[in-house]
Amino acid sequence: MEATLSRPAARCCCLLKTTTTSTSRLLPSSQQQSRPKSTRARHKAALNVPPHPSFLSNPSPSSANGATTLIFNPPSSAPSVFQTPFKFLPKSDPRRRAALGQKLFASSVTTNFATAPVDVNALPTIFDDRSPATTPKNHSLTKEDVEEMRRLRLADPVKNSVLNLARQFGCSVMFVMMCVQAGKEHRDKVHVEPHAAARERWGPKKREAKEDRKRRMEMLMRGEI
Amino acid sequence: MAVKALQAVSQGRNGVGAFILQCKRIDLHYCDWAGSSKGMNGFIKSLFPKFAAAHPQIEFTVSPRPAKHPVAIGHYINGRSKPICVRNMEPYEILKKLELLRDASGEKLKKVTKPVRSVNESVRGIWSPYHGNGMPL
Amino acid sequence: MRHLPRLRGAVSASLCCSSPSHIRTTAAVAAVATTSSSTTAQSLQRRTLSTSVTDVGAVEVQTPPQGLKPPSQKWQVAVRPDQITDPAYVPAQDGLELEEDGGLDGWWENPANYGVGKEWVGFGPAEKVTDPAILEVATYRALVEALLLSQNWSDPVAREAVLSSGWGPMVLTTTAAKTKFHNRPKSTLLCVDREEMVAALQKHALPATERETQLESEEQVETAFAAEQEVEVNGEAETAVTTEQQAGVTEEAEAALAAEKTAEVKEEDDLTEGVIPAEQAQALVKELGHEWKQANLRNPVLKFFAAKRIQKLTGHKIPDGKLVAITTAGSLVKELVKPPKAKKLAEEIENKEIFQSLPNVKVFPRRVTPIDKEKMVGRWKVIREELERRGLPVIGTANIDNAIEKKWVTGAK
Amino acid sequence: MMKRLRIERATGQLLAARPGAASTPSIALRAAQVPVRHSSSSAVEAEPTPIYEEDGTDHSRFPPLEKLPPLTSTLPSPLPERALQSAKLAALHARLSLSPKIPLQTLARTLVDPSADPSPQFNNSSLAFLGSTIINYHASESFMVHYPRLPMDVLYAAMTGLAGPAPLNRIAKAWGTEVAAAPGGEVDPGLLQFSLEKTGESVLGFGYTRTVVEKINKNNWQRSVASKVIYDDDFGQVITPPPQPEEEQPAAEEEKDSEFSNTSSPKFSPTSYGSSQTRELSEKAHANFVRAVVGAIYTHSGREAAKAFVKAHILSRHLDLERLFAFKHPTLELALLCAREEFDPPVARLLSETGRLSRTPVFVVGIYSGNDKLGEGSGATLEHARLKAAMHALKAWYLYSPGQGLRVPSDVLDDGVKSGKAWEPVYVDIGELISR
Amino acid sequence: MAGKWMGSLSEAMRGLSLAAQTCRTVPVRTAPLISRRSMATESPISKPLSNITRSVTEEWQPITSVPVTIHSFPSLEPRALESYSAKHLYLPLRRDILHLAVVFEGDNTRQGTAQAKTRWEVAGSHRKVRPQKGSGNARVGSKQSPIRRGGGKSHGPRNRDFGTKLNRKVYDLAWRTALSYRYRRGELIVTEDGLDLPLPEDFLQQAQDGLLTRELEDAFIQKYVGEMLGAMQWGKADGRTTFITGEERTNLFTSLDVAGEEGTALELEDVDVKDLLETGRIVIERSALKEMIKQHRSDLVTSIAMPNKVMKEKTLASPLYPFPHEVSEA
Repeated sequence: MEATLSRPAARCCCLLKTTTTSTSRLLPSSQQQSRPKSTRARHKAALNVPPHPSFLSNPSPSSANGATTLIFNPPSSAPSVFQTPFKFLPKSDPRRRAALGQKLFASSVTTNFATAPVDVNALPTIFDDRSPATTPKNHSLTKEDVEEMRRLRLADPVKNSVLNLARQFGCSVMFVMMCVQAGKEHRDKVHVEPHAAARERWGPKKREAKEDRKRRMEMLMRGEI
Repeated sequence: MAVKALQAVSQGRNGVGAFILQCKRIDLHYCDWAGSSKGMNGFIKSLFPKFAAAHPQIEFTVSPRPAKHPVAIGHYINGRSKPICVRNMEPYEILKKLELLRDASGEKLKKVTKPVRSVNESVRGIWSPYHGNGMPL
Repeated sequence: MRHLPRLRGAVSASLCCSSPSHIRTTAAVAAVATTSSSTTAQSLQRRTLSTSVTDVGAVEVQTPPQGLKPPSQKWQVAVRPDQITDPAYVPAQDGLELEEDGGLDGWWENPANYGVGKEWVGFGPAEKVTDPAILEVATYRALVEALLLSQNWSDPVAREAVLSSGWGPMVLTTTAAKTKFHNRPKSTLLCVDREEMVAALQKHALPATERETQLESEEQVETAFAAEQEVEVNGEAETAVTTEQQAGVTEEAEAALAAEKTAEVKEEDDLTEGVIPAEQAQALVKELGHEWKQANLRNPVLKFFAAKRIQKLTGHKIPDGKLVAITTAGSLVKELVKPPKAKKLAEEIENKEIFQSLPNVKVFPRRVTPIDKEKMVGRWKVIREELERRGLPVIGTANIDNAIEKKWVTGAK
Repeated sequence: MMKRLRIERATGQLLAARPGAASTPSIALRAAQVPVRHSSSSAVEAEPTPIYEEDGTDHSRFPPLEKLPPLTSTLPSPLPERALQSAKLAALHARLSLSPKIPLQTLARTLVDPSADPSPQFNNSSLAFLGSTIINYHASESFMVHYPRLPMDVLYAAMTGLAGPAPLNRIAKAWGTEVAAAPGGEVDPGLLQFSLEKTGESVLGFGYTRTVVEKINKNNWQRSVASKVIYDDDFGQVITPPPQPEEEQPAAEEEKDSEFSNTSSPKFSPTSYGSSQTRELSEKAHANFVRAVVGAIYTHSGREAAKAFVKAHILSRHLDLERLFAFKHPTLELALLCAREEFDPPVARLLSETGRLSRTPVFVVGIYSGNDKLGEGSGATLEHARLKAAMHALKAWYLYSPGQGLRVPSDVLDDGVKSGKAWEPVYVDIGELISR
Repeated sequence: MAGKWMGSLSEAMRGLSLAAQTCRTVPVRTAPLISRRSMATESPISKPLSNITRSVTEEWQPITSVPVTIHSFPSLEPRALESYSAKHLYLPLRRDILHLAVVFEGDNTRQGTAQAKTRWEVAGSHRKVRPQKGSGNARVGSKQSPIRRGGGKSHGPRNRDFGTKLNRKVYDLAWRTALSYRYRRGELIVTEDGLDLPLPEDFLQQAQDGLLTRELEDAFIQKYVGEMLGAMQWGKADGRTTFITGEERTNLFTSLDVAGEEGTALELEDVDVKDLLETGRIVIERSALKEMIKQHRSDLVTSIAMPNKVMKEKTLASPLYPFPHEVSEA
């Protein structure tokens, strides 16, 4: 991902550049240490930033006849909660109807606006099986399929794990879990005992790390981090 | 399941809805005999009535304190108090001191460096390097 | 006039100063002794003090004084201890056991020992009149009489008599109230219709003048007076004489003197009957109205008369500096009715009602003590109840020493 | 949630809240009380205390600062007519910029807690009840108009955070209310009076007591949202019935007084200050004071003044609604939400990242449904970022606001009656996600 | 005259109209903490008619002479009335001039006899105390050096005259200003000549017979003077009293020596401006007042003798009452 530099920083850097040059010209032999030429050159090169294209872009034809154009320069910050996404706006909401909305939300991206509409499908997804979005489902499982699922699961819960069954039958994990519950002994054998044994083996650091992780997750759920 | 609610208490912002003057009481002490109270006694008779009428939201108590220098003590809503000894002062100097007491917030004196202190989040949010459409360099 | 002699030399003075202790010791011895009195004992003190030695008899013969009754001059010499027959006699071991007798301590507590000028009565009633209605009536009457006197009232003796006469019977006041001012253009001060007032004055104030003649003729008038008045009268007589001598007039002076003597006679029974009652005064004030207060007062002599009358009637002395500023009857009344200047700031605030309309100001008349603060927040009853429950004094330390906590801890009694 | 003002539940005492009505019964009742108290306290005076007056001080040296009728200190709360002398009270009146229509006696009455003076003729219970209904009404209507999608629990939390006892306590403190150490007749009427020994009963909030209250309190059962709405009070708290002996409390107190006269049991037990219980009591008393002030404003100067006062002092405070949310399965909830709203199922996509192999990586994950981004979050792991993005999307949904400064039903209350048109909501939500 | 009459009539009408409305605003606060005297008849009084803005009809007459009442001493009966010039007894208050005079008097009453010995006056030989070098101690000259114990004082006090100067006219103005100040405040009581304190006759008799010890006498005099002045409200409680007489009066002076806390008695030549300003009131006899003013009017009368015009000594105080014609006719 390319390193980006947002506009306010650039502006202040421009100020910095001018001031430094001027001062160095005014008092060459002052107490402030003068930088070696290489660094200075690099800084000049780095700080030589043109203003934001939204300011350079010549006015749109709509504003050719003296009408004001809107320069939309979204904040370079994480979106606020109180900024309702376009899709969440109810039909009656004026923001949805406004022409501004039409123009701005053309890319149908509420926050982190891009100059050009981004191709959402180009963005990499985070692989998650449990998310019903990833795998295509057939919602036409018959009674037999469910019976088969139950049989397989009870026959060999290790091989026919929930995930495998979901993949095999093309349904969601939750559906599998709704259909069939493996026996208690299997649950203990697979989940409880190994975890208990593992916990026995944990040293203080690891236990602390695990607890921290747990605590971090709770804090995350409370929105504190 | 769904959403759980956390508890929070609203913060007061004095002056947003209503403004409460932070100085809630001013005590004036004088001495009938001592010469250092001369100005204070004159002030209580001459200037003080107008001042008190102009500030009905402040409670004023006037009480003698024999064989002591005259004092004006301001009590504030945050529980602190600010005493000022006004011995040998002219009535107008004492008026200045009372205005000082009235305008004080009762906090300890501290240097205010930031022009604005607010609980509201800034309109543009906190800058983050991962947002905004940056410019390629 | 007789003067206070201060002829004593240093020696006698020092002896005098040492005398009380001397009295005390001798008296103590006397007290220890049985009550066998030796009347003709000479005191060491008298020998030291008196320039001319007089015997005790002379002292006792002397009339009991009005000014001062000196301590008893009798001294008795104590019996020698070996001659004491009283079996109940126990010799004292040290001076503290000796009883004290005589001496000057506790002497001034007995009012019979001296009659001091506490009954000083100046020109006018003993205590000032403070009732506003009476003051107003008195002012009005004083103005009427002053007018009558100032406008060619011929006889100076009679004038003096009127000036220094008291309230007199009620008729005078009522007639004075009835005599109304009526405006006359040419006078700075309004003039009164004078007939019945003159008649009343001649009826009630002037008999003094023809009584004064035979009073002056015989001298036992002095005896008719109380002694201290006599003193004042003498004083005034002399001073008056001196003044008139400067003025070069004598018999006028006798007249004035006699007149004021009689006036004092009148004043006495007037004071016994006292000033007029307040409710009558208020009734009179109602009928007087307020227009007379517009009357101009510019004539200094008139103001002098009025001031003298007012001082005689009410006891209020109006100083000259104030009289200069007073130009109307209203300001005169105001000057009289004005309350005395407050000594404390709180009282002044209370009188002037400075903060009456400010509900957010609280003025305390005295120091606000910690107990008061506790009472205001209601904690005092708790503190008091707790103290009483522990048997501790509510206020003050009931002479409980500092180690009381230690006693609690150790349980020592 | 929005309950109408049931003023008739308080009218009887509300009439007494007006000064003219308040003074006359007060005098009568005081006259009735004094002899009883007199007999009770006469035994105390019988003790030989020669120089002390009945307040135990030496009046020859320090005459009393205020002329009080005899045995005033035995009354539970100061006499109403003393309110005119109190500078504190006048200053408080001006500080809150109350209208002159509100007399000082009423303001003094709002400062008397039921725990200090049990008689409802003199304490602020009725005013506080009225005020609480007004405050909760305005708070809830503003929430429901401005945030129509708030879940019920969050709405309850927001109500508690804006109009509950804790914020009202802070408001009372911010008004400069001073507290009397022990309530009594001789106390300055400008002080808030409540006792830490007795707990006076006060009617606050509507609702019904559940039959299984003690079970719920013992092993804290889950209460369904619907049952909260139906049974519990305005803040979703279970209403606990007042204990039985509280009913004849005044009589019991009389008993205690009379028996105190002959036995020497302490009238005021030294209470341990700063304990959680006393803190809760004082918080309750302060909150009731604020509610009573609002009730007094409503009584004397009408609905609009009360509404403006609530707006100015209570609704204007800052409450961060975003912090009230806590989720359990945000992704699942978001999926269900999208399913309900017939959006495309949400997909988490990686927007940007840095330092994946470093010790402190940052992932920025956005959640998309179709082409629309619903929310985004950044975290140190993909999982955290995804959860945060989901929570962000959910909060964005719940905290949807049609706009600020909208017309609330109470705006229409007065001009609606004259113009005859009712209040129409800008947006009505179909309700929160109910699932399992 | 007619105009004046119209003026007075209009004044009367105005007074009536003012007296008509006499309503007070009822005070908000009740139950005053301090009981105050009822002034029932005070409200109807219209405000004094001598107001600052004079009407055009009445002409401006400045106060040129002020009356002085002559009292008889023990009973303060007004006996006579005299009129003094306003330049003598009605001057405006000038604090600065009074301060100048008081400082001037204070300076001139310092005796300034303090003197300390310098190192040259301290007795003793001026031999060097110890050799310059050798001993480990500091070098020392003579033992009278100011840094040594027993040595002289380097900048000690010397006999000198602290007296300062003040222009005579200023000082005289200060005198009359002090008198005027007292007069305005009503604290100047003028009595007939021969001001003295009348003591009880028999007490004097006993004292002369020597029946009384000194302490008896003093205690009695203290009681007598204290109670008498207390009854006149002249005593200690009302800030003492200064009696000023032409020459010493035995009873008065001795009594006030004894009862010093009640007041002081001064002869005319002992009086200073500071004495006039100190106590609660000044009681001065008529001739003493005249003499005092006569001595201190150098800024009013010229001391230059004009040959052609005869200098007539105009009388200080013109008697108003008893009426001069009555006095003269006898």
